[in-house]
Amino acid sequence: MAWADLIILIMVVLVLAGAGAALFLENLLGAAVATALVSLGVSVFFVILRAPDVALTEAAVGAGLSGLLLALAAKRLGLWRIEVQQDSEDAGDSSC
Amino acid sequence: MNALDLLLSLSALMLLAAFLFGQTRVYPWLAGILFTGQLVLLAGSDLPMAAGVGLEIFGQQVGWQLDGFGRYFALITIGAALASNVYMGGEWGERYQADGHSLRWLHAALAGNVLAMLLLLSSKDLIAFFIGWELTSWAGFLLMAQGGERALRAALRYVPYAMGGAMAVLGGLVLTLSWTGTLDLLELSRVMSTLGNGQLALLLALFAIGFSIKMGLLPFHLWQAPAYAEAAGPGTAFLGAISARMGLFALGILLVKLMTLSRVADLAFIDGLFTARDLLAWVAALTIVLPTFTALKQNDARYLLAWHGIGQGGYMLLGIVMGDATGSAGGLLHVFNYATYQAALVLAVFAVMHRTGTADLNSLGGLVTRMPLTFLVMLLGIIGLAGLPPMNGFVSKWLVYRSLMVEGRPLLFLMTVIGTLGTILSVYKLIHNTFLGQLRAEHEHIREAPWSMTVPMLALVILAFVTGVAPGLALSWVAEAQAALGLPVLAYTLGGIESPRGSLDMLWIVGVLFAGFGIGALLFYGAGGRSKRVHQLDNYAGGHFLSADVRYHYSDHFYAGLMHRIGPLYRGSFTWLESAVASATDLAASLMQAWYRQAVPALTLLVAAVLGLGWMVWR
Amino acid sequence: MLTRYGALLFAAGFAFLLFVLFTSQPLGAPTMLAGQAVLNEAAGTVGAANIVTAVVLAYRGIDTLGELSILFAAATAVGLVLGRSHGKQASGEATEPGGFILRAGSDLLFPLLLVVGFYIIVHGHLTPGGGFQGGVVLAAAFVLPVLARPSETVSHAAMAWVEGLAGTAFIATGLAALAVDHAFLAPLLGTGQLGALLSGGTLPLLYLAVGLKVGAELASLLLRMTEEESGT
Amino acid sequence: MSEFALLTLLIGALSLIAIGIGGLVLSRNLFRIVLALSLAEAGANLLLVLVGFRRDAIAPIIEQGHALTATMVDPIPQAMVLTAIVIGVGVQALALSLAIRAYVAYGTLDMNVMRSRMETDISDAAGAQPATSQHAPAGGRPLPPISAPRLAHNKGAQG
Amino acid sequence: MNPSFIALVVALPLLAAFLLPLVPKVLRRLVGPLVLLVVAALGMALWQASLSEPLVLAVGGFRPPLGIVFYVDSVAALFVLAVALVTLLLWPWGGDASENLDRKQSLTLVLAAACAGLTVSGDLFNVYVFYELAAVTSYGLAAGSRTAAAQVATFRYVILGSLGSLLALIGITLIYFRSGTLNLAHLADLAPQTLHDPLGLAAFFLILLGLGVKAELFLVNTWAPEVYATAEARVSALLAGLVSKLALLVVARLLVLVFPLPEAREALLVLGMLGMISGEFAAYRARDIKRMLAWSSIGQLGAAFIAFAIPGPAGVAAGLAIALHHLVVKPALFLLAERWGGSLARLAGAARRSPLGAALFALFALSLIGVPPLPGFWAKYLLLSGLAAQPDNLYLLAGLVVLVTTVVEAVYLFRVVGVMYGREAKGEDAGLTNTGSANTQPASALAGSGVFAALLLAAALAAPLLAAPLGRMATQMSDGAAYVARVLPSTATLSGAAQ
Repeated sequence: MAWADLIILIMVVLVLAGAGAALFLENLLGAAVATALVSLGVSVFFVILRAPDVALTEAAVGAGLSGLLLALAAKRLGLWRIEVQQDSEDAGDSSC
Repeated sequence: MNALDLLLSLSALMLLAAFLFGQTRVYPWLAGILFTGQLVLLAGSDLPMAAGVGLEIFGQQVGWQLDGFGRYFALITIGAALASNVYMGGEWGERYQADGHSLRWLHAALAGNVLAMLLLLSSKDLIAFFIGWELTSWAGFLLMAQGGERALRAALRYVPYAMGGAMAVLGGLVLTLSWTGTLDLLELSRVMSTLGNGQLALLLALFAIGFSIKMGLLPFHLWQAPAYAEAAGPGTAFLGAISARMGLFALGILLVKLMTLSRVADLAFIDGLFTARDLLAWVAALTIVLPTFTALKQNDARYLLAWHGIGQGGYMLLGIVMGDATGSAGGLLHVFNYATYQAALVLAVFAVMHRTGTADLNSLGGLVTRMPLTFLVMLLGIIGLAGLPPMNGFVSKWLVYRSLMVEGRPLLFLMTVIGTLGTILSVYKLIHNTFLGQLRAEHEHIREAPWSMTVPMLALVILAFVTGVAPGLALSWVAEAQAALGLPVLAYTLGGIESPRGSLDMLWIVGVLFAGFGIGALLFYGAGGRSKRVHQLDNYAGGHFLSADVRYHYSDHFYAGLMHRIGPLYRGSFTWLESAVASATDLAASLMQAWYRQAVPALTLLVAAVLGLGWMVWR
Repeated sequence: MLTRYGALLFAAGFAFLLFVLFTSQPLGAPTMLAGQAVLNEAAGTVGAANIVTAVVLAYRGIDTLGELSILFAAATAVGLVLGRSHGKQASGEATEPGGFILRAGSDLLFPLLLVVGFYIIVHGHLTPGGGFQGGVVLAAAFVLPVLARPSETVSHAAMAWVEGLAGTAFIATGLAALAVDHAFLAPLLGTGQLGALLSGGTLPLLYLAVGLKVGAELASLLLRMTEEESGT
Repeated sequence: MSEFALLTLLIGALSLIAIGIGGLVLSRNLFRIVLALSLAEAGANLLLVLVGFRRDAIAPIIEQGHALTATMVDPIPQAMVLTAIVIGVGVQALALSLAIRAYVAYGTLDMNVMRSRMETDISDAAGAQPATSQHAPAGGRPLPPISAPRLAHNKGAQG
Repeated sequence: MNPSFIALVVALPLLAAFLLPLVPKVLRRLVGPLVLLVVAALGMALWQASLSEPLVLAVGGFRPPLGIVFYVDSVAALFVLAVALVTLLLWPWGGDASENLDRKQSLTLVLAAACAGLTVSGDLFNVYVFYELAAVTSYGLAAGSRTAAAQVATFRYVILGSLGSLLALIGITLIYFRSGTLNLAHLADLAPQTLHDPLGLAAFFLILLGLGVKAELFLVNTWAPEVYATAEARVSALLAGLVSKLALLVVARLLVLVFPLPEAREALLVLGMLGMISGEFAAYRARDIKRMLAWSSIGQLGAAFIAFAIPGPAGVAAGLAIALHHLVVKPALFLLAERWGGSLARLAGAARRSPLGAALFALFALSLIGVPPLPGFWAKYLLLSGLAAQPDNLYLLAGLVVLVTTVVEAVYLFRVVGVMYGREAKGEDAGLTNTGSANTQPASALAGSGVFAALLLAAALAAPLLAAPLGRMATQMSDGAAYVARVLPSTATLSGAAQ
């Protein structure tokens, strides 16, 4: 197995782990960050696949912009405060 | 422009006129003239009457042509409409409008019905036929739905039946097109009987279900009585007289002209023990018996007559299914005869309703002294309905009986006799509870019905009497219809039929009847008999002497003894069936709603994708 | 619970089925019927060194127009959803400004981002990057100051003008081709020297329009998100 | 690039799709649903680029000095992915804004609770209570924060 | 006619939408309708021109398999016309704050462009883009009523729709993976060798599910009742009337051109049947009129799917007839329901307060269930005769389903008619029924549905005249070989493109 293959394998595992984290992290803001990281990882794959344009776009749009959007939305949703977020998870209590 | 074009245009014109000024006093006169004109035109034209216009649509020719069979029904249709129109145009209509109903819509519905039926009767191909069929259904719905909340509800109950029937017919139509490649009736009459037994049986089932729903054959009869009974007065008369007969017309075309009865008799069940023709005959016979005995139970005069309407349809179909000259003539003649006295009876009941405000047989009685003409109409009408001489109902029923005997169907004959028995019992209930017995206090000041009511009623019973005495008048139309349909033609005379196996001459019979009355009267008066006039309120009943201030009329629990015997036989199975279907639909609907309210639609999408992909990959 | 495992099972099954389908023919050796033809011709007919750009703006230009419209529609829809029903601007936002680093950083970054953004856009036909990527950078350039100092607002009207005019410019370029009797969105102005900044005909213009449009739409999207709504 | 690496990437892309769709189906939190959707989209994009990949080829950019005839990967899927990414972010923004509004109105991010509240609102609009019908829809009225008993009541009504 | 003008039907509404906020306030309300009128005129002209021969526009002037192709046959032209007219009739004229009205008008214009694009596009991925465009605009419009319920419903719609698009994209990926091209004509040409296998069918199924979300295909249509019940009536009308038809049209094109396979037809047939059953039965128990109409539209679209599953021109003709009929009737019904939104009980006596509205409702109901001379009957006739002509028993079963569900449809529609013409509620309910003007129709909605009714009646009268063009359109659309020949005059040049 070549080194390149091993690196790709590890990256794939990492990206999938990130995707899992995005779904299972209690902290939704953290989940949003994980999603952005997954995008970043995917953009690395794009570079590997000889698609620099796509990689750039994925990094800028998928990781950067969409991460920003998610973060802003999370702020509006009151998810920056973890204790509130936990409340809303199980009782839907709002303190907005 | 030839005669059929003119006829249809007149009809359409009338519909337009009814919409525009149906509420005015002029309209009934205009409509009366136009209806009469149509009658004359129809009776005087040469057959077949072909329409000048025809369409081609989606590769199918759509055209109209009226032959003898259609003309026979068309005559009855327009006659019934004329009578209803006169009735509607008088005092009845004024009252109807004063009650807040729209006379304009009623007139429009009547005109629409006539137009739709003419289109149906003159259809030359199955598409034109289906157009006419649906228009008739919905025009009928319009007529049924008017006259208040109960009428509307009864009409809504008709919708699933009508639609079910229509869809069965449509299904049959497209299968016919697919199997024979044509929809032209003439063409089909050559081709259809050559289809295989399986295909023919399916077509027969689809068409026959569709047609028998309209006709109210068992087990599709439940809608008819309430829908017809609750409609506005003249509407009830018109609907009862002719509307349901469109089903008979269609069945006639299907069974005799297209499929031919002999082919229908080929379709056998259970190792040839029982053919489709037998099945139809038995359905017809059961339709005679069961609804007639349901009519016996009714306490509303309108419902009683409406249930009879269903039962009488059985005689007509039975006659046609017999297929011989006598039987089919009897069945067809019964259409006309029944229309005359049924319309008269319904109009009479509504005349009573007009004056008393009720058709409840338990709260009427003794009206003979107040409404003698109406009484006369009803008396003659029920004689006709019961099938007794000298009215015309006797002739048609006699023809059917005779055919059943000659063709060797004693069991069916027995059924018809039982049906007639039930008819006699129930019509006696009708006239007794309405007109006989003692007048109720609240009806003390009732007057005779206005002329706009009595004239059409009397005209109808006179017609019924005249064609009873001289059935040949009507039989000429019947013979023409038979010829057009391809049935053996009855050899008729003015007084009845002539045949080596037993003739019928109503002129003689009526003569003997009246001579009998005369001789009886002579004997009575010659022997010094004297009649004594008894006041209506002179109570003497079953040995009880009641004082004159107690009004006494036996109407509750009529036929209590009989009902005690046959009461348990009324099981309401059909009602049960109907509500079972409704519940099943409801259940299915709830299930489907639950499906649409599911929590995670994405899951469904995922499951669908996986299953679909799996299917595509590993099929 | 059953649903949970069932759903996981189905998701895995979906992936497995797709795996079966995608391994039915070798990866890494695409059929490329249209793709190879584009590779062969793009340099000659479009004149863009970046063939992806040639595809995005020339061969599949109408896709890009649709994509811009999607962004436009999304921004409009977000405005419709989040916007105030009476059209009045919220006054005196109570949010405190961001920290010093953010403020100082945004001041520094603004011109830098602006330059980088435009650079990416105008070199889109030569190197990786282009209108979308540059547009995102531009959007970031305009949004960061607002994040740093919530009291600052970017004029919605100005944004609307940029949006509208950039979109119009794209369509107008397409219509210009129509006017000179070419097909809609056909490249004009010749191909130029392959690899030069001023090459590829109208492509840089189109990308500029795309960049501005994307930047404006995304900025307005982001700004909508930052605007707190008072008294809902 | 080796066969193994390509297969790894394929499995990665498909797993990303599966994880995304699975998360989308199983999550009840609106925000998490949006995240899951963007994961699945990233997987689909990767898949599309993977399909256009050609072994031993260069990126589809003609660099000065290189021969024009060099083997390049397929540019069309890349163009498609560019489009798809931007579409994805537009949809994401829209979904987020809807989630924000729904959260403001109903005070929860739980899809099941929201759904039952929505059903109630629809039936209200359908005439159960005239006061909350067309003229004063639920979105316009200030809703009290949902307390636990109210929630239980809602659940009961739903079940 | 110069085929270049085809591009205008997409470009003009988009241009207008982009520029709308920049137009001076005085003229702003006129821009949209004017542009739509122009598009309608273009559609008319295109229809005239394309009846004899379809028009092809290679966008950007690149030869077909490389660039994107716009293909206008008479069906596409007719749908362009329909898009413009229906959008015009359902145009948001007012009733909102100025800013939001601008947005709604912009979105409506973009929706019109997207729909026009869907009809004319001859490229698989381009179809996807226009489909997404239509999706995003319809999300925006659906959320436009700004109630919380609408926002939740729309969110669910967005999620389902995006997941559907994702599946469609995967399907397109599969197709590209196998065939290396996106042009529909090219795909049609290559399909017998490359795509008529499990992989192709799987791709078709994924695309079917994806596009089916908008076309209210069974399994992915659960959004419809929620969204239609909460969105503004004219938006529901647009979605149910217009957008669903265009998604359907795209599916039909794919089916005819690329996947004329019995398996694909079967899938369509089965899903169509289930859609009809589920939709009509669910509507049977609906208690409010908007959701009833939503479910009924699901049922109707199921019928259209069944129709397109019939092979040959007969199926296309039936499908077009059903789709066009529904395109006229359903928006009109939603318009009528605009003020009748609410429980059916509240409609009691509506016929007295709004006689014209009630009469129109009855007319549309009659046409919907296919009462003869009305056009609905001819659509149903074409559908059923097409089904009956097929030897496969599954088609006969579908015919049976159509017949049975029509009965159900008649029952619930006429239940409503009965309520409207029935007595007004008395006693306690009286207060409920007489709240304000809840039962009177606004003039614009009435006028809109009046126009639709006029169209319907005109079609009823002119049915014999319409039959011939419909047949020609169906023949044109169902002729895949002609499509290929028209778009790719010489396939020889392509072999050079292949490696």
